[in-house]
Amino acid sequence: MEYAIVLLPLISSIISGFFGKKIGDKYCLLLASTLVGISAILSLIIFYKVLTEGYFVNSLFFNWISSGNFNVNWSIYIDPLTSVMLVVVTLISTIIHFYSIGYMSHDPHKPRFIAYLSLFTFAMLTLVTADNFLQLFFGWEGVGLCSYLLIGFWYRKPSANAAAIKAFLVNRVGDFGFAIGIFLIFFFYGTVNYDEVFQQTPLLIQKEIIFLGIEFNLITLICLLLFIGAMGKSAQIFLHTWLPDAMEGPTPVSALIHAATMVTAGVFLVIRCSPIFEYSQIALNVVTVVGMSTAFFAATIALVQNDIKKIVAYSTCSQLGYMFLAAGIGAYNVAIFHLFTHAFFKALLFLGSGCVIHSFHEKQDIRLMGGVWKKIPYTYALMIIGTLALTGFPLLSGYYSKDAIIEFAYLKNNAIGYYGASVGIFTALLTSIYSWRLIFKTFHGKYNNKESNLNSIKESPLIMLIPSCLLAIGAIFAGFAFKEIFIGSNSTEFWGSSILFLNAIQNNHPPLWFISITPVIVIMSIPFSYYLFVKNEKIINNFIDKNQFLYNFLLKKWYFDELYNFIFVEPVKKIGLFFWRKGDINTIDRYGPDGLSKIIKNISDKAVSFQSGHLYHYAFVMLVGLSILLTYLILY
Amino acid sequence: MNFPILSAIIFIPLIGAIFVLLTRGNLKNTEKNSKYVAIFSTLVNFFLSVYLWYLFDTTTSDFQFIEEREWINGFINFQLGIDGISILFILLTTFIAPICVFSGISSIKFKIKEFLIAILLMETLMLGVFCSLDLVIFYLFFEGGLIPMFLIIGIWGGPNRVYSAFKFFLFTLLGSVLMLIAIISIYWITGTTDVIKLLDLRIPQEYQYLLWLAFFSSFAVKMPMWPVHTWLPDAHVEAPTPGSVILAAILLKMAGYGFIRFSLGLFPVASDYFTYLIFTLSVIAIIYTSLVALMQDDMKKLIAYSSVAHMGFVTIGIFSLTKQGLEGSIIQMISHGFISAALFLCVGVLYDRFQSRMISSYGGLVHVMPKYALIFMIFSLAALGLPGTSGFVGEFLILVGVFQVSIIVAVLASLGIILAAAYMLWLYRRVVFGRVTNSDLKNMKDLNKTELYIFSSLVILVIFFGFYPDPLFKTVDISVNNLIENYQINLNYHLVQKGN
Amino acid sequence: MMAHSLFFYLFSTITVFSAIMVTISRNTVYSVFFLILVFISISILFIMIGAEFLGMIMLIVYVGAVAVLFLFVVMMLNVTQQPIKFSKKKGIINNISVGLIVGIIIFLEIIIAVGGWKYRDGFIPLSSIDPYLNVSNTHALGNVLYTDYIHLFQISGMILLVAMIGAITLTFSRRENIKRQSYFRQIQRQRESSISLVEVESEKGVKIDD
Amino acid sequence: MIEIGLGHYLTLSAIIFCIGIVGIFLNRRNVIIILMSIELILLSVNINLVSFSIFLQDLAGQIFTMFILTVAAAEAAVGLAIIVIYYKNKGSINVEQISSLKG
Amino acid sequence: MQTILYIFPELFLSLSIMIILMVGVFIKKSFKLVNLLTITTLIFTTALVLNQNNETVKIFNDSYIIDSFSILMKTITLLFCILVLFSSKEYVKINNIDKIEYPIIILTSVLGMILMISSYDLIVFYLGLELQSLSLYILASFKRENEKSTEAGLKYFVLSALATGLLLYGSSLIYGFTGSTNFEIISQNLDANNIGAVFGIVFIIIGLAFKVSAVPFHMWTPDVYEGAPTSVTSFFAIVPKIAAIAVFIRFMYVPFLNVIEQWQTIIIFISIASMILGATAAIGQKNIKRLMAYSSIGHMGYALAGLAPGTNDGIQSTIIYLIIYLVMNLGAFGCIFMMKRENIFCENINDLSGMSKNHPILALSFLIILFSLAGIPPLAGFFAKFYIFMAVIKSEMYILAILGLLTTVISAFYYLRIIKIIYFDKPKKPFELNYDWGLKISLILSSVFLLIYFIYPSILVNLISSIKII
Repeated sequence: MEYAIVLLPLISSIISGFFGKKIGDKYCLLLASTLVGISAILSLIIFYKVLTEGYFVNSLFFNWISSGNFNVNWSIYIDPLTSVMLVVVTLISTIIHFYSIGYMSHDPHKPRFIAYLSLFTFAMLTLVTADNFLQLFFGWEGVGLCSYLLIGFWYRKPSANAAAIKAFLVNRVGDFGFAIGIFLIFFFYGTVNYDEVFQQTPLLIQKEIIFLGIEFNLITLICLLLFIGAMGKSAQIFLHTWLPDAMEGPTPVSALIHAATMVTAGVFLVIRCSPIFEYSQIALNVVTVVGMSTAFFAATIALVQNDIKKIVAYSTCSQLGYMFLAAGIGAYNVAIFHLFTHAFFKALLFLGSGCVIHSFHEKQDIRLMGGVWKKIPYTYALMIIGTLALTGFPLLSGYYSKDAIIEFAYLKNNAIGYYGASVGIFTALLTSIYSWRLIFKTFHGKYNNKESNLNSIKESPLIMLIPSCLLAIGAIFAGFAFKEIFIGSNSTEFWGSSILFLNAIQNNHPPLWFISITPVIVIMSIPFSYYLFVKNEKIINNFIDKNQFLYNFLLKKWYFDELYNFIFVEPVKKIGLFFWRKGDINTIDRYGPDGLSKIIKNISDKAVSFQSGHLYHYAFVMLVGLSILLTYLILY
Repeated sequence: MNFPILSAIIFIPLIGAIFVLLTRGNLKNTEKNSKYVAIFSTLVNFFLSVYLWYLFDTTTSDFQFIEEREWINGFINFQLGIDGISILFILLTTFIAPICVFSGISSIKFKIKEFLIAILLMETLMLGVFCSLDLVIFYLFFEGGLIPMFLIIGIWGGPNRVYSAFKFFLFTLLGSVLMLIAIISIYWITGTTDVIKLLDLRIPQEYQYLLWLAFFSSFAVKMPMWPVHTWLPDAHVEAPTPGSVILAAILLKMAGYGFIRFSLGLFPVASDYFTYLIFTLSVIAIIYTSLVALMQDDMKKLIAYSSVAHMGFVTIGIFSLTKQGLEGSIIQMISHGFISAALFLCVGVLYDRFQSRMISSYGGLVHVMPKYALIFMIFSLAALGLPGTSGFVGEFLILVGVFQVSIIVAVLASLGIILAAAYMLWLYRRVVFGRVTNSDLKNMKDLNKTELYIFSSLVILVIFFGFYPDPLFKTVDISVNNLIENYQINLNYHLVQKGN
Repeated sequence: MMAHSLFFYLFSTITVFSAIMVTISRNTVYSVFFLILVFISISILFIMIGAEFLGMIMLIVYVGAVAVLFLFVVMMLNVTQQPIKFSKKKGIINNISVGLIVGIIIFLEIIIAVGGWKYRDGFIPLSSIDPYLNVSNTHALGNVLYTDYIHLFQISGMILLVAMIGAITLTFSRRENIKRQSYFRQIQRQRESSISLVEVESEKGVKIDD
Repeated sequence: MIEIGLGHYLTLSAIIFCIGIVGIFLNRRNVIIILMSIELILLSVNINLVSFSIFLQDLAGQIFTMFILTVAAAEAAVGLAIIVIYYKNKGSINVEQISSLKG
Repeated sequence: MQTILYIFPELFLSLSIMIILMVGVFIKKSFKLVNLLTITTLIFTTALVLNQNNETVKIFNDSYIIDSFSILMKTITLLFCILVLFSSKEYVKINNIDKIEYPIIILTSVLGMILMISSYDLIVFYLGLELQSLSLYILASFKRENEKSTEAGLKYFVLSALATGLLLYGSSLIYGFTGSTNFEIISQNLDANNIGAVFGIVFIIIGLAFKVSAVPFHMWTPDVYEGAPTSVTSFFAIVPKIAAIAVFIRFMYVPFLNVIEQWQTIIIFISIASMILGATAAIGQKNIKRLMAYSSIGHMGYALAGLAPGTNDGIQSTIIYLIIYLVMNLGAFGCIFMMKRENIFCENINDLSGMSKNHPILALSFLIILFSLAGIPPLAGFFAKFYIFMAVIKSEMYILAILGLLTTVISAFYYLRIIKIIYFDKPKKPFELNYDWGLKISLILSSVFLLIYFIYPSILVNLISSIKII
C-alpha cells in the first residue's frame, strides 16, 4: 500500500508524459487524476490507521548508494508526521489535478503539464516518506525540479523562464547549506538515517568543531545548515525572492507547489529534525527570528502589491514565517497544524484567484478588477471563505492554528516568545488588511478594466469550482476537526516519537485578554479595510503620496531583487567574463601555449638567421664551437 | 582462462579498422560497407565487454583475465589484466564507441571511411589504456591516442581546427613526455614496469615526489586541471561531434584512471604530500571554470568548461582517499562519460541541422523540436547533478568523501554545484526556451530514429544509475577497498621508514 | 747545434710570414707563391729534423703538383686580382677582431696542451737523435710501406682513382658541334667507306652533304 | 731557446694551424685562398706528425704524413674541380657571393 | 692468405668498382647496366659480409678489425645503400644525372664507409674517411650545371676539409701523446692527465660531429641537403650516417673509454644543442629537404645522447635508434621522390597540400613516417627514443632526458605541420603516379616496418644484443 502511494503518481507521470499524446488529452488527464486520487485515498487509510492503531512502517525499497559505511536506501518510512504530510500532499494534489483539467483546458500541452504535476507529487511523496537525509534530499531537489519545470511551463514567456531559473538557483543556494549539513551529519554520525542520527544526537551535544575558521557547536551548526536548506525551500527572508516570481507558472501549480506542499517542505524538515533542533537553543532562536521576520516582512510587501497572485504568494511567505515561528519556539505540532490548515485555505485562495483570473481572461492585476461579485458569486464565496480562514476569523481553520501559534509564543514565557507573539499579532492585522484589500479591490468597487466588457466576465466551469469547494470545506472545518488531535492536550501521544519535545509545552492557557486580541483585531479590520479600499480610497492615495519612499520600498519588495542583482548576479557575470578573457585567454593562453610557441618561433628565427649561407660564417661557428669545447676542457 | 578475452576486446576494433581500410569499390559501396563493419565491430565489442562484466569476479581484488606475453624480451612484457576499476571504464568505452560511430555516420559528410578507421583505432587505444598492466604498454596506448584524435579534430573539425588540433596535441604531448621519463626511471629504480609487481614493491620515498610530479604533469594536462585546461575548450569546440564525444567521455577519463591506478598506487607518500596541491587546483578549477562557463556564448565551449569543472570534482574525490571519495570519483567519471557525451551529441544535433554552435543563434527550439528539448533537459539536469541522475551519485559521494578530509574544500567545491545549475539552466533557457528568434529555425527537424535510440540508451543509463548505482558499486567495491588498504599500508611503511 | 737552431728560427720565420701572406696577399697568384714558399721552408725543416724522404716528397707533391694545380686554376679562372674587401656589415661574426681573438684563443689553448707533452719518461733531446741510424729514413719507410701498410697503400690508390674520376666527371664536358679526331677511325678508314662515286647529271651540279 | 726541441716544432705547427683556420673565415675574397688555408692546416698536421714521429722514434707518423700528402693532393684536385664548375655556373668564386643556399 | 679471406668483401667491392668502371667506360650508354651491376655488387658484398664469422679478428698489425659490430654496421650500410639506390632510380633518370660515374662513386663511398667501420687504427680510419668524403664531395656537386648543386658541393667540400683538418690535427696530437695510431695502444696509454691527448679527442669529436652533423658543426647540413640532387640528399641523409655513428661509437668506446669523464660532457653538450636546434630551426622551413636536414640534426642529437652514458646499453640504444631513424628517413625520402608533377620534382612543403585527397595511400604512409619521426607511440620512432632514454636515465642523466623529450614536443610541431598540410589543407594538382617499383617497395617496406614494429619490438634488441664493444 505504501508503495502504491508513492509509485502511483510516478506511473501517472510516466504514462502521461510519454504516452499522453497517444492516449488523448482527456483520458490522459482523467487517468492521471484518478491514479493520484487512488493514492490520496490510500493515504487517508494510512492516516486513519496511524490515528487509530499507531501504525508504523519503515520498509526498504532497495539499496541506493552503498559506499563503505555510507549506506543509503530507497525506503518508505511512515510515522504520524509522514502520514499527515501524506494526506496533505495527496489530497491537495488530487484536487488540483482535477482542477487543472478545467483550468488548463485551452492549453495544448496538457499531458506534459499533468505529467509534471504527477511527477511533483511523486517527488514530494519520496521527500516525506524518506527515512534518511539523502532520500529527503532527492525529494527535495525533485520537487525543486518540478517547480522549475512548472514555473517555466509557459516557456514562451521570458519572464517565466527567468522565474524558473531563479527558483531553481535560489533553492540550490539553500540546498548548498542542506548538503553541507548532510555531509556534517555523515561525518560525525557515520550515517544519514534518521533513526540512527536521532539516537546519537544526545551524545554529541558538547561537540565543538571548527568550521571555516569559526568554532561552532556541532549540533547548532548542523541545525543551522539544515535550516538554510529549509529557508531556501520555504522562501524565508533572504532566500524568498523566488517565490513571488514563481507565480509566473499556471495557477494550479501555485496552489499545489507554492502554497500547499513544496514550500512547506522546509517546515517539514525542521519538524522532522526536531530531535536535533531540540538540542540547540541557538538554532531554534534563529528559526524563530527568521520566521517572524519573514512573517512581518512578507506581510508588509503584500500590502501594496497589485498582482492578485503575488499578494497571495507573499501571504504564503508570511504564513510560512508563522510556521517557522512555531517550530522555533518548540511547538512543532502547532507548526504542522498550521501547515495542515494552511494547505487548505491557501490552496483554496489560489484556486479562487485562479478562477478569478480565468474569469478575467488571464488578467491578474487587481487594479483592473472590481465590482464583479455578483457576476461570479461562487468564486466570490470561495474567496471569502479562504480569506476568512487565512485571516484567522474565529472558528475557521486559520483561527485555530494561527492563534495557537501566537499563544504558544506567548506561553514560551521568554523574551523571544513575547516578541514573537507581538509580531505575530501585528502581522495578523496586516494579513487581515491585505487580504481584505484583495477581496474588495477584486470584487467590489467599480469595474476598472477598459479593455474587456463587464458582461464577458463569466463564472468558471464546474470542474474548477468543485475541487475548490472541497478545499473550502477543508478550510472551514480542518481546524476545528483536527485541533484536538494535533495540538490538543493528548497530542503528544499522537505524534509519538516523530516529534521530540524536550521541554513539554505547558498546557495552561494564556490570559483571556491575550486570547481575544487577535480575533478582535481581525474582525475589526474588515470594516476598516472596507472603508479604506472601497468607500474612501483618497485616504490611501494621500498616504501614498506623502510617503512615496515607503510605498516604493514596499512595492519594490524591499529592493531585495535589486540588491541581489547588485551583489551576486552582476559580479558573478563580471568575474566569469574576467576569468575567461583575462584569465584564460589573456594570461594562461597568452603566456602558456601561445607564449611558448612564440618564444620557440623566435628561437627558430634566430637559428635560421644564423644559417646565413656564407661559408666563413659556417667555418666561424665550427671554430667557435671548437674554442668553446677546448676552453671548457681547460677550465674543467 | 584460455580465451584471451581482453586482447580480443582491445583488438576487435583494430581488426575492424583494417577491414574498413581494405574495403574497396566505388565510393558509395565503400562507405556503406565500412559503416557496416564499423557498427558491427563496435557492437560486437560492446557485447563482448558486457560478457566480460558477466564473467568478472567481484569478490576478489586481484587482477583478472591476466594475459602475459613476452614483448621486449627480458625487459617489458605485454601484460593485460583488469580489476573492478578498469572494467567500468572498458564498458564505458565500448558503450560510447558505437555511439560515436552512429553519430559519425550521420554527421560526418566526407571521408567517412577514414573517419571510421580513426574512431576504431581510437577505441583500440583507449581500451588498451584501461587494460594494460605494464607502464610502458600503458604509455604506448595513452600516447597513441593522440594520433587519431589529432586527425579527427584536424580533418573533420571546425574552422579553427588547425590551431585546436595543434594545441591539443602539443599540450598533451608535453605533459606526457615527463611521464615517460618517470616510467623509465621507475624501471631503473625497481627493475620492472609491471604494475602488479610495482604495487607490491615500495618505491623509495625520495624518488616518489619527482615521479609523482612527472605523472601528474601528464594526467593534469589530460584531465585537464587548471591551469593547463585551455586546450580542452578549443579542442572541443573545433572537434566534430563524435570527436568531442570521445574526448569528453573517455579521453579525459584516462587521466582519472591514471591518477587512481598509478599516482595513488605507486606513490602513496607523494600523493599524501601533494594532496593539497590537487585540492587547491581542483577547487580553483571548479569555481573558475564554472564562472567562465557561465559567460560562454558557444555551446560546446560551455560544455567543455563544465567538463573541466566536473573533472575537478573527480580529482578532489580521488585524492580525498576515502572510500566515498574514490568510488564517487569513479562513478562520476562514468556518469560524466554518459552525460558529457550526450550533451555534445545534443550540440551536434543542432550543429548538423543549423551549422552553428553559438547560443545566440538558437532560441525557442522547444517549439520545433520537443523531443530534443526533453532529452536536452534531462542531460542538462544530469549535468548539474540533480538527484536521481547518475551525476548526483558521483558528485555527492565525492563531496561526502572530501568532507571527511577537508571541510573547506568540500564547501568550496559545493559552490560549484550552484554554479553548475546556473550555467546549465541558463544555457538551456537560451537555447530551448523562449520564442523562436530565428525564422530559419522553424524548418529544423526533430530527432530522427537513430538519434532517438542513441539518446534514449544514454537517458536510460543515466537515470538507471541515478536510482540504482549498485552494480557499479559492487564492481568497484573490493578493488577500491584494496586500493585504500594498500595505500595506507604503504604510507605507514614509509612513514615508519622516515621515522627510523 | 747552434746552426740547427739558427736555421730552425730562420725557416720557421719564413714559414710563418709566408703563411700569413698566403691568406692576406692581394693577388691570388702571390698567395700561391707564398704557399710554395711555405712548402719549401717546411720541407727544409723536415730534412733538418731527419725526415728527408718526406721533405723531398713534400717538394715533389706539394710544390710540383698541388701548387701548380692551384696556379693553373687561378690563371684559368682569371681571378687573380680581387680587391680586399672586408665586409662592411656590422655584427659579431663579421668582426675581424673577434675572429682573431678566437684564433688566438685556440692557439693559446693548443700551446698549453702541447706544452705538457710528456710521453714516456724523459724528453728526448734532438741532439740524441741520430739522423743516420742503421738504415736511412727512406729505407725504413720503404721497409714498412709495402708490408705493414700495404692495405693503406691500396686504399690511397683508390682515393686517387676517385679523385680522378671525380675531377673528370665534374669538369670534363663533351662539347657538341666539334669535329673530333679519332685515331681508330682514321686508321680503320677504308676506301669504300670514304669515297662514293656519283653520276653527275649535266647542268645540275653536285649536292654535297645530304 | 737554443736547444731546438719538440716544443718548437709543435709551436710552429700550432701557429700555422691557427693561421690556416683564421684564414678560412677571415678571407672574403676567393675560395681558392680557403683551399690554400686548408693546405696550411694539413701542413701543420704534417709538421706535428713528423716531429712526433722523429721524437718518438716511430715510423707510423711519417707514414701517416705520407698518406696525408697523397690525400691532400687528391683533395686539392677534387676541390679545384668543384671550384671550376662553380665558377662556370656562377661566373665568380667570390666568397661573399656564395650564399644562394641559406635559411 | 688468411687475411685475404677476412677482407674478402672489401676486396670484392674494390675489384667490382674497377670492373664496373671499365664496363661503364667501354660500353656506351650503359647507365642501366652499371646501375644493375652496382646493385648486384652491393647485394653480393652484403652476402659476403654476412657470411663472415661473428668472432673478433684483427688483421694488418691490428689496424683493421672485423667483429660483430662492424659486420652489423656494414650490413646496414650496404642494405640501406641498396634501398636508397632503388628508391632514387627514377629521380636520377629524370634529372639527367644518370651518368655511369654516379653509381660508381656511390660504390667508392660505400667502400670508404666500410673501411671506416672496420678501422682500428687512425691511419686506416683517415683513409677510409677520405675515400668516403671525396666521393661525397663529388656526389654533392654531381648536377654540375646546377648552381645550387655546385654550391652545395663547394660548401660541403670546404667545411668538410676544415673538419678533416681538425680531425687530423687531433689525430696527430693523439699520436704524439700516446705514441701510436693503433686504437688499442692509444687506449692503454690514455689517461685523464694526458691533456694533449684529451685535446686530441676534442678535435676528433669535432671531426666526427661534423660527419653526423651535430651542432655546432652542422652548418653544412641544411645547405647541402637542399642544394644537392634529391637522390644524393637521400644518400647523404642515410648511408654516411651509419658509418659516422659506427666510427663515433668505436672511437668513444675503444680508444677513448678511459677518459670518459672528459668527453661525456662534450657529447652531452653536442647532443642537447643538436636536439634543440633540430627542433627549433626546422619550424619555419619551406623546403622539405631543408626540413629533413634540420630534422636529421635533431635526430642525431638523440642518437648521440645514447653515447653519453658510456655503457653498453647506450651503444645498443644508439644503434637501434639509428636503424629506426634510417628507416624513417628512407620512407620520408621515398615520399619526397613521389612528389613529381610534369617530371619536375617538388621540394616545397606547400606542394603537399591536400595530398590525402588525391593519394590516400601515399598520404597515409607519409603520415606514419612523420608521426614516427615525431616519436609518437606506438610507431617505431617512439621505441627508438624509448631505448635512448632508457639508457640515458639509467645513467641518471635526467637533464639530458628531460631536455631531449621536451625538444621532442617542439619538433613534433613541424612534423604536425606537414601532416596538417597533407591532411587539412585544400588539395592541389595531383602528382604523377608512374612510380618505379623499387621506390614503391622501399616506401612500403619502411612504412609497414614503422607501423608494425610495436608488435614485436624485441626484433632489433635481439639483433643488437650480441654486440658488445666495451
